[in-house]
Amino acid sequence: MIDTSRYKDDPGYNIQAKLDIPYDPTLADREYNPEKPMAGRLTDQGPPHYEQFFPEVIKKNYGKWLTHEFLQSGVIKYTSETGDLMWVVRCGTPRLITTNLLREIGDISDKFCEGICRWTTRNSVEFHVTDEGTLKDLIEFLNNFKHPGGSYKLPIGGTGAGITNIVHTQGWIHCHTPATDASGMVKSVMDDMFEYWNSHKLPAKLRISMACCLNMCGAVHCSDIALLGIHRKPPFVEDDRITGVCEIPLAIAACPTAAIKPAKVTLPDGKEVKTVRVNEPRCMFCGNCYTMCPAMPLADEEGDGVAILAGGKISNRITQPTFSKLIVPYIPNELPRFESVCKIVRNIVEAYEKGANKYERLGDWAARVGWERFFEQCQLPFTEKSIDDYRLAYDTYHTTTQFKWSSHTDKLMKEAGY
Amino acid sequence: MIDTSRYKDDPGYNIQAKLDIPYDPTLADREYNPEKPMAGRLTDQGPPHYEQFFPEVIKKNYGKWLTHEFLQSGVIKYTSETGDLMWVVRCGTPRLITTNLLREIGDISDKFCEGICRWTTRNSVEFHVTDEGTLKDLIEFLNNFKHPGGSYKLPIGGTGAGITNIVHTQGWIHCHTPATDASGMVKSVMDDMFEYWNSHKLPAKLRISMACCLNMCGAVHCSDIALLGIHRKPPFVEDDRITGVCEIPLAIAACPTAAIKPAKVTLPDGKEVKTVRVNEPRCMFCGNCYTMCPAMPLADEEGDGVAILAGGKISNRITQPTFSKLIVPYIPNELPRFESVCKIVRNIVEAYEKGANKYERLGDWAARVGWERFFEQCQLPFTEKSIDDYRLAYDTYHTTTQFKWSSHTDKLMKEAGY
Amino acid sequence: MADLKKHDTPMMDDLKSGPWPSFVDDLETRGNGGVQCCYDLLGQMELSYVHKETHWKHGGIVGVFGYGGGVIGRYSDAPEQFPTIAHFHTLRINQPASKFYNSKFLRKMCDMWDHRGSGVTNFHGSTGDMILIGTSTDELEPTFYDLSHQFDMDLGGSGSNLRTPACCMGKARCEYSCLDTQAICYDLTMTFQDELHRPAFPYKFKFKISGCPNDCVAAIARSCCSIIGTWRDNIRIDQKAVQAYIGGELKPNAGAFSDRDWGAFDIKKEVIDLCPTGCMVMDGNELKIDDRECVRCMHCINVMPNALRPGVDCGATILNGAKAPILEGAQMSTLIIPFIKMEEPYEEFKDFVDLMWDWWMEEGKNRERFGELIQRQGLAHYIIDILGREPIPQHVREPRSNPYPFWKEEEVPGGWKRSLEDFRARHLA
Amino acid sequence: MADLKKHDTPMMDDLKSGPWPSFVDDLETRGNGGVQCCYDLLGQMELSYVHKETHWKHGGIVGVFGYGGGVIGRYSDAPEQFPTIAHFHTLRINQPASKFYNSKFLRKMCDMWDHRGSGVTNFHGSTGDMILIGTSTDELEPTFYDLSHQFDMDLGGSGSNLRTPACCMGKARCEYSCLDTQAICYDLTMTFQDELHRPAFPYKFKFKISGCPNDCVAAIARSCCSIIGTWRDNIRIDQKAVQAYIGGELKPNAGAFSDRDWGAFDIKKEVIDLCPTGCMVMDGNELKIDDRECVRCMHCINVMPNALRPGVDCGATILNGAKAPILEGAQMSTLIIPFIKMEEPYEEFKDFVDLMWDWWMEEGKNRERFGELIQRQGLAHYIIDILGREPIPQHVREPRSNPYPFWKEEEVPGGWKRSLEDFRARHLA
Ligand code: SRM
Ligand code: SRM
Ligand code: SRM
Ligand code: SRM
Ligand code: SF4
Ligand code: SF4
Ligand code: SF4
Ligand code: SF4
Ligand code: SF4
Ligand code: SF4
Ligand code: SF4
Ligand code: SF4
Repeated sequence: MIDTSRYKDDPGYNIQAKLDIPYDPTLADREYNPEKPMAGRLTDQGPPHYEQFFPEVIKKNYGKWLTHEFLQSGVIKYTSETGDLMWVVRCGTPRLITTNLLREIGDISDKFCEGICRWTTRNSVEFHVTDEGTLKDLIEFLNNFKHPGGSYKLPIGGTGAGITNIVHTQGWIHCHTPATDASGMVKSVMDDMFEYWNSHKLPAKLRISMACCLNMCGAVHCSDIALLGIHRKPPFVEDDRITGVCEIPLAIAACPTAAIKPAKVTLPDGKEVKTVRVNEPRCMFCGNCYTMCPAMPLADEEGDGVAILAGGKISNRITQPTFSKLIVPYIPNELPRFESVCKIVRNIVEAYEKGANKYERLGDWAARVGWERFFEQCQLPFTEKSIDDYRLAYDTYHTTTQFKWSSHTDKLMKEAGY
Repeated sequence: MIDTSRYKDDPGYNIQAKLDIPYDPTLADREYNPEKPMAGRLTDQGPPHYEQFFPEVIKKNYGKWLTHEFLQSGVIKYTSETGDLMWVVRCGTPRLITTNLLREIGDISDKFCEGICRWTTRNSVEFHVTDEGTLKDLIEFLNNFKHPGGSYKLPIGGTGAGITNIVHTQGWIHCHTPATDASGMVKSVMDDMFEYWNSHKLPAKLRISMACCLNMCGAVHCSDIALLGIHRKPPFVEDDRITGVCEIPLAIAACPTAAIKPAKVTLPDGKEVKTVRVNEPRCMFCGNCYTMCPAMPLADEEGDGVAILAGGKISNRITQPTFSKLIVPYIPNELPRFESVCKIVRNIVEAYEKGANKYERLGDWAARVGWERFFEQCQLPFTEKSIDDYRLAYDTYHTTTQFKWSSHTDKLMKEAGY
Repeated sequence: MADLKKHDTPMMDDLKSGPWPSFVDDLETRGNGGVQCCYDLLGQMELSYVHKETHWKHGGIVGVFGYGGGVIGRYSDAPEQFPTIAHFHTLRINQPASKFYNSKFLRKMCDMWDHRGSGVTNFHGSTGDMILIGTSTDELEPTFYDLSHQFDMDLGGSGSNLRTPACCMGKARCEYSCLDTQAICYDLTMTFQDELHRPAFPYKFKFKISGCPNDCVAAIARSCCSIIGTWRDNIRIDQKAVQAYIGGELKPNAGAFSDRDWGAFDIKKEVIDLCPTGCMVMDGNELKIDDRECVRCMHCINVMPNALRPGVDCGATILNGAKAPILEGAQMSTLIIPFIKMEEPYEEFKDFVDLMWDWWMEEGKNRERFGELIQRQGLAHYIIDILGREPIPQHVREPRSNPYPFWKEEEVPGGWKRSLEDFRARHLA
Repeated sequence: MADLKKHDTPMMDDLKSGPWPSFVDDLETRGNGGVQCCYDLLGQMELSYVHKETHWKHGGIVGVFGYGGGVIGRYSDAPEQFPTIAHFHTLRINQPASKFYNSKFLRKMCDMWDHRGSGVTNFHGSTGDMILIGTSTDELEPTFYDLSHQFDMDLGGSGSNLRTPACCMGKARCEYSCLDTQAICYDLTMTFQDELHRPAFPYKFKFKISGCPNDCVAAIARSCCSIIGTWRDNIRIDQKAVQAYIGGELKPNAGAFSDRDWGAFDIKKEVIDLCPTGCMVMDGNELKIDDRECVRCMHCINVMPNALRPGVDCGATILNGAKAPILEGAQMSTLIIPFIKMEEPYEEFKDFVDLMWDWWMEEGKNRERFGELIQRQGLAHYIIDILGREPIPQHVREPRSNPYPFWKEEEVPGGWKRSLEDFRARHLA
């Protein structure tokens, strides 16, 4: 049992009492006075204390768990030192969910799990039960729990040597800088990868992540496979409103390649305004200027699309954490189903499934067989865009005579007439 | 037999005929007229053709060698497809040698080797013989061939899993930028390492290289152990002569850290001159300004000394070529015997001898056991100077939780009271 | 309900099929239930799919009184077509550590959000917050009022402040956890409420806490200050269980490889040979680990959880500086403190936090991430001059290969001032 | 002889003892023989040992008519104490490829150098030249005249020009050599005499040629253009010899480990497990290599030279850009051409050289090394736009991890000019 006496005076610790009182939709309207915002104001209360949401079995066995076992993909059995057992069922979600589904999750929790559920760090939902009968019922329930269109509402899976939920970002559902959509791409890729979601047949965990612009809110930079929205046209500059909406020095400072210079132009109406000009060949489309300045939009139907990076990882298991590497520089936004993205992901996953050793993460496999072999086996063309020319580029130069013959060298040698 | 018919018209191919004619010390004085330098001038003849210096057995077996075998350190037996055998005896030299020794080398070549010898890429001399009797005599001769002070003139060794001749540079014998001496340090270290020179007892080859300033003419940047002369005081600026002897813009451009700025000063005699000023805290003592500008000397008795780098390699064997890494930032110039340098080299070599696997180069050993262990086992203090803060620094940051406990962490934890 | 307007959304509709949960179905079902903004959201998404461009304007600055973060302003750039999402701000709500909830909470939150906003959410945002997507400016204060008064809850971070800390489930469920991840997360969140709500930093700052080096909250990739559990004594070994793995009674890696025939478990091939340091041997029937050589990578423990357990003398490794690519390229966190005890009230750790932040607030440029400051001013400078710690080899993957360290004047005997005359007395120019 | 002046050199004298050949003894013996400059050289060295500073002035520009390199000017800064070395220039003499000599040559060269200079030499300089250390300005032209007329020899490189190419001994003695290293070295040296003697480059440029990936001339570390032998067919295997190694009849690595007891040879441990690609197996008594997976690292061949030999379809791997640390840090050469046949007259290779140099002469800044230009303008740009070659994965250790590639306007449909009006028609500002 965990000792939470130390928290008992924390405001967040007693939220349960509050929760027992039904939501009062008129409270704020009655009590909150915009003229006196500080009246009765509560601030800096922080989040509720986590412990009060734990199932009893967790409270009792906190820090006492002995081991775990996957009964099937998405179903984990935990054993405690105390002899207690707990089963967890993990379900995928699209993360973008409405209160409709949230209420249903509440209902399921009530029905099977003392009312409790949790979300994982990759946006799966987990249900905890303490007996096998309930486990069976829960699984059966979830397997039949579907949307009108036929998709599972809460598909079981996502553990072990398979593909987990795709960490992703807002895309066109909510953000202002995306170069592609997030939710639609995730749906498309996960539909295609579903067989890996609910099975343990890969050589190791494979994490796909997705971010809709280079800000990388999905932090895709250390993922086995990273899907990344990219722009390919420099921002244009709205001379007629830039002074009003931007701090020009901030926009200039935002550019990593110093491509933005201050400028003065005369507008059609004769007014002289301060604005900026972009040295377009120096632009690498990061969008940081737009983040700082609404009058410099980059989004463009033809320019935007998806890049794929691969071979990153986070865990310290066997090998050290590694960055993902740019292997496909651009795929147009094919809507609604992102066919090429799906196809390439599949090629990579299948080549990995076939080629890697047990316990070997995707990037470790690529490093072991060599990137020449990786491109060959994933049937990906190699382009100059994968050759670094940014700050630390030199460290990716190939300063050895060690390389493998591959289709690439075959072709070169054939062309050279050897 | 190699086909050199293709070269027969090359000027350099027939040098033998010239060599038969004794040196004529008055020829140039007679024929060369400084007023008419082009008269009878021969230019762009290039080097003599190599083939004419080959021993007969090499001419015959060029490209036909089958295998080799080390009979002892410094003695290699070569076998050809043709059945021919050849023995090579390798001898150390200090590289800085006079015509006295060169003549003696010629004598030895005449006596034992059809007059022929060669130098290796690391400045050892090699003698080639074709029968075992001569081999025995040669070895005996060399073992007794000594300087008045007792040192060997041509010590046999330098092959296989041992320490070879130290590639080095000019130092105080001839250069203007050294921060230490080369010949004296090499002599001191090789005296101390002599047991490794003429034996095969290390886990792999161990290459020591030496360069007397950051220009690194010895290209020490990929050596198992690199000894490097370094300055530690910024250049001073001789205002009274800089304009005469330097192109100021070149000096400014030479500085990698942009520490040099143009300046104007008034000399004691009232004359205003253009000069430069050094932003001293930005200087990292590379000496490139002095290379461009004689009025900016860096050399200083107290500032100068030796840095040690380790763990580099060149061959592509098993692992890829690697840079040496800075492990000892500074040792004062201890003259004449560089005791601390010798001591540290010995510590490293002995730790390596003890710790490394067969075939494992020093840097591969350090990478395998971890650099924390390397410092511990070589009894070297770790200093902040080994932490990179130059251009590609980030790639040496330790972005993992994987590390070993070592004396360093023991100390920290003890201090923290754990 | 009468004036509900469903847009023609053929591409959205296509995203209903297939097994993976369809956000379209969810939104549409909610729309069908009479929530126009869900229809409008789908309509605008469809338009984005047609134009291949977002239809959200560049964010506006909105928020609640006295806070500098927690709300992301958002306006449609096609408000005439989609009036109910003309304003569509999100609120970031600070999640309970490791994200356990009960149904009471979920339902009351749904009641609130249905009333005050769109009923659309992200469970959860990438940083860890509960995200309520879509409400109008005038609902922001009432929502905050509801949250604070009816839930005792609070907003999470956005802007140049501390972001909502996050952690893995740790000891709640995981036998590997070397840290009380939730307790640390909660304590830091409570201690630094001011930093979380009132932007005083040069840019955003993130804490993440993982209980062990498996790093299930991606701390090393996504946090300016990564707190990762480790141990300094020995891996606990149950030799009988080792034999059970060898004998096949126990499934390797807890069954994580169950859907493929990898052949019988081979402890040599699967554990001993894969250990990155080679510090394990089978000595007869006994598995032996040379713990001094172990780098605590977790592999052997992951493969044989019933047989091996982390030690009991636990603490954290602290790493600094992870961030996304803009501007200088992505960074992972760099090892700074190899081992620190994380015991309440975490004073030693908080002293460190003070040093970290003081430096950054003093020296950091506008929009310079903490990791970028370390790079710009130098890792050694940070460790030694700012933190007052000793540099150790563990701070680097390998020592520098360039010969360009800086020397300070006081380190060099005689300093830097020299007499030109003396020099020239020794050396003719 | 009468006015010979020996200086008091206690520290130099200390460098006579010990087993390693003493340069002091050599110089002193020559001094004793009546050569004052050797005494003076030791005297000045002693003074440097006392002052811990060099006593050579910053180099002066001296040379021979019509050449821009080959001589390094050097003057003592204590000429009154050491008058015979007041001028002490060095000449770099282009060595014969792989540095075989005969005694006739050595003796005549000694005669010449004793007459024209100090009799002090470096056999050899780091670049590969024969270095004659120490003569006065007025002896330079006569020395050059002697060299060219009495030896048919020439100066090597210095300054911003091609430096003297160098190679390993290759097929002269080594069974591993995949290239006729000497022939290539000689041909390049002869072909590029003009570039070697008349500075027309932004900075120095070096060629080095190694016959195989053991790289005994350190090409990958020390040359702007590294030519390293390799093969593209299969490693030749003599299975009987493999058995002889296994059986202990043949010594591993040709006896290179003879002075220590490493135990009996274990082909698995010493060869198969150390192969970086794991592409070897023992299939019964037969050693099998999956040559497509081999990276030609030489290890197995080095260990069992009697059993394994490189293939017969040979050529070179070309790498570019090695250099010492100043300014941006040291570089190793980077793989550019994975395989090129090196057959006389090396036209394909020389076409490549032209492209390389044209670019550098066009774009290189003053004192910018070739490797620095590649870094500054980008490896891909060099490969594709300058060399007109296809980018292949072998060009990188690993693909870039930042998402910052440049796109050219022509690569993007519609180009970069866009209509702001159209954009704002779709998107309200
Ligand atoms: C639930 C969750 C923690 C949480 O607080 O929410 C979790 C739970 C577990 N992780 Fe994890 N990990 C979770 C995110 C992660 C992440 C973070 C991420 O992906 O963003 C990582 C780092 C991934 C990476 O390296 O790129 C992660 C790397 C691991 C590893 C190392 C795997 C590897 O081969 O490198 C293990 C060890 C293992 O799998 O044996 C592990 C092991 C485990 C165990 C076995 C721990 C335990 O004893 O319970 C849990 C079940 C594993 C499983 O699902 O196969 N967990 N785990 C997270 C589930 C996310 C999801 O819904 O998919
Ligand atoms: C004579 C020389 C070539 C020349 O043209 O002059 C030469 C000769 C041989 N080298 Fe070398 N190497 C020579 C410089 C080098 C260099 C260059 C250097 O050190 O500056 C290297 C790269 C060193 C590095 O990686 O840092 C070099 C790395 C090798 C290797 C790879 C060793 C390794 O473990 O990485 C081998 C293979 C071996 O030793 O089995 C090799 C093998 C050989 C063989 C066995 C080749 C043969 O079949 O004859 C020769 C005798 C080896 C020995 O001495 O143990 N040679 N060898 C050079 C002798 C220099 C000296 O006097 O010491
Ligand atoms: C909501 C969220 C994405 C999501 O779908 O989950 C998000 C959304 C935004 N992020 Fe983020 N970031 C979110 C987590 C992240 C993460 C991941 C993390 O925290 O683990 C990262 C990468 C890690 C890091 O901190 O570097 C991240 C890196 C960025 C950046 C780039 C920062 C940088 O230093 O390079 C920006 C740009 C900026 O700050 O101006 C950014 C900016 C933004 C803005 C505010 C857009 C902007 O340019 O101002 C996005 C608002 C979207 C919207 O309309 O709602 N967001 N952002 C995540 C926050 C949810 C939450 O609070 O839980
Ligand atoms: C003689 C020699 C050293 C030796 O003792 O062997 C040498 C001596 C000098 N080198 Fe060097 N370098 C010599 C091989 C090298 C090498 C090694 C190589 O070629 O394999 C390098 C490193 C590889 C490279 O090219 O980067 C080398 C990198 C430098 C540099 C730094 C170049 C750079 O890009 O960073 C300089 C500085 C400069 O060029 O101004 C330099 C400059 C010099 C100068 C001319 C001094 C100067 O600042 O002007 C030295 C004249 C010394 C003297 O008084 O005799 N020397 N120099 C070598 C030439 C002998 C020969 O021709 O055989
Ligand atoms: S990744 Fe970019 S587009 Fe996507 S949510 Fe983050 S800031 Fe917005
Ligand atoms: S997109 Fe990035 S690189 Fe291009 S101008 Fe804007 S800030 Fe600069
Ligand atoms: S390393 Fe420096 S000091 Fe030594 S010879 Fe080369 S340039 Fe001169
Ligand atoms: S020594 Fe180097 S860093 Fe210092 S001022 Fe001179 S050029 Fe600049
Ligand atoms: S990081 Fe470690 S302690 Fe936390 S959930 Fe993952 S495996 Fe368990
Ligand atoms: S935790 Fe990793 S390093 Fe330590 S013994 Fe296990 S496998 Fe080896
Ligand atoms: S580089 Fe290769 S071919 Fe040349 S000498 Fe060395 S081992 Fe022989
Ligand atoms: S040469 Fe190297 S890579 Fe090729 S088979 Fe031999 S050991 Fe393996």
